[in-house]
Amino acid sequence: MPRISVQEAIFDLAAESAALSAGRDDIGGIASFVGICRADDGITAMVLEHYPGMTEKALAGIAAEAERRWPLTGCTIIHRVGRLEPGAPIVLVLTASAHRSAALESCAFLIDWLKTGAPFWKREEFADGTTRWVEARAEDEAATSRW
Amino acid sequence: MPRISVQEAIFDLAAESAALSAGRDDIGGIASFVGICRADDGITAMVLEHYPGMTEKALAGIAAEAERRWPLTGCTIIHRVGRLEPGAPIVLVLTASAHRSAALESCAFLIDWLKTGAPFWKREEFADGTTRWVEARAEDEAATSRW
Amino acid sequence: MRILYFAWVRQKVGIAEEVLSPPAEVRDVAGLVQWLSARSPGHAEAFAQPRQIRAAVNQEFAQPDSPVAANDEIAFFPPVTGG
Amino acid sequence: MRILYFAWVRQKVGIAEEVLSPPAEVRDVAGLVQWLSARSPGHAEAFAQPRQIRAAVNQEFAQPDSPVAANDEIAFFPPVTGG
Repeated sequence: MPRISVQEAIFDLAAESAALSAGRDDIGGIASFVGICRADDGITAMVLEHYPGMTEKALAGIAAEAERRWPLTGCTIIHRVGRLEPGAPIVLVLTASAHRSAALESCAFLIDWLKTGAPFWKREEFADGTTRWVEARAEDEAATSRW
Repeated sequence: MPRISVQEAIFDLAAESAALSAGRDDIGGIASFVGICRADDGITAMVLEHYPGMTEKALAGIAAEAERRWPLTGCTIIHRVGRLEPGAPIVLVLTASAHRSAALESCAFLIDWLKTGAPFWKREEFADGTTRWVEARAEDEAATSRW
Repeated sequence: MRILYFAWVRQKVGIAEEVLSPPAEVRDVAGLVQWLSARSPGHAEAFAQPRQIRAAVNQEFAQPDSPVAANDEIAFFPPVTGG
Repeated sequence: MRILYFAWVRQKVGIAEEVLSPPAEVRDVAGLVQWLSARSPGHAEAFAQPRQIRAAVNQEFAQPDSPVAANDEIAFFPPVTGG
């Protein structure tokens, strides 16, 4: 059963990773990806908005698809919302499997799909007080379509 | 400059990940893979031997190759040696980059190459006192050759 | 019918949510967009370029020809940018 | 010439390391394997199936035709199984 969370609070990579392997001796590898807020173009903060209710359903659906495609022993997706400053972690994906390739591939799959398949929107804030909605990128669509 | 370590001690995923991003605002993602000792076929422990001197050189060479192929802001490889019981973490690979695909791909590259390109040998111990050297797997060679 | 707006769609419409009863001829997402566009200058501006708008019906991504019904929850928003 | 053995190659040879001076006609890894095989039954058993043995010369992976010289560090071991 995947663990899905949409939250303002920061997440704890080590605790989340430990939770996937606790008490088990059949896991060969755990892959993770942490997405972090960059300070591109003088961004002072990123405000993340989402569609409560649909977001959790979309993330659970993406996780279920990963579990259909790879033999996972566990899967965690945590996505933060609210105001995040450069350097702050935004998203955590963790996958555990008996086999490293399943863990690595499903982790990449989840982050690629999440970018185009879950209702989050980012607004960038700049030092001069202006803000700008981030536009969807064609390369994210391309990354999703390779799966 | 990649961080390379061959050690008996356990490693700290959170601390190693934090070290890659500390004080920076240009990192978009950190990918990690932790390889873990499985209890396959009644293994009670795994003893890891290596070639001191050559191992560090080989790992540094693999990390340098990853840095040539992807725009990484940081890279860490920690491989444990000695006696490890099922559930124990064996190896940690961490990669950081402005872009998620670079972090994810280089992390998979490093763990695939490490399996066939660094002088480590595993001996499995069983409950009845017998031991067995792990044989190299053709699928690891195949995983390396895709890069 | 409950209508939700997110991100710059919400900003242009000027509200986050409204409960409406479109006429019977509004049968799909495209029809709803057309009907909503006539409600206010803000709605008109939000839906001025329909290709930049995505929709969900009952919290599932939808297409212009996806049917909409009286008790549905319909959301309009820009292409998603999470992760 | 310093010769190192690892994993089951070390176990079969019976020692981890030895310093030797092979004759001048030993010019490459394959020649060294042949010469070492005659040193003891343990050496002979370790090198009985050369295809299962890998070598390094001065801590770089080597091939059967890689040259070896007096001051080199040569290691023999099974295919690696780390990670």
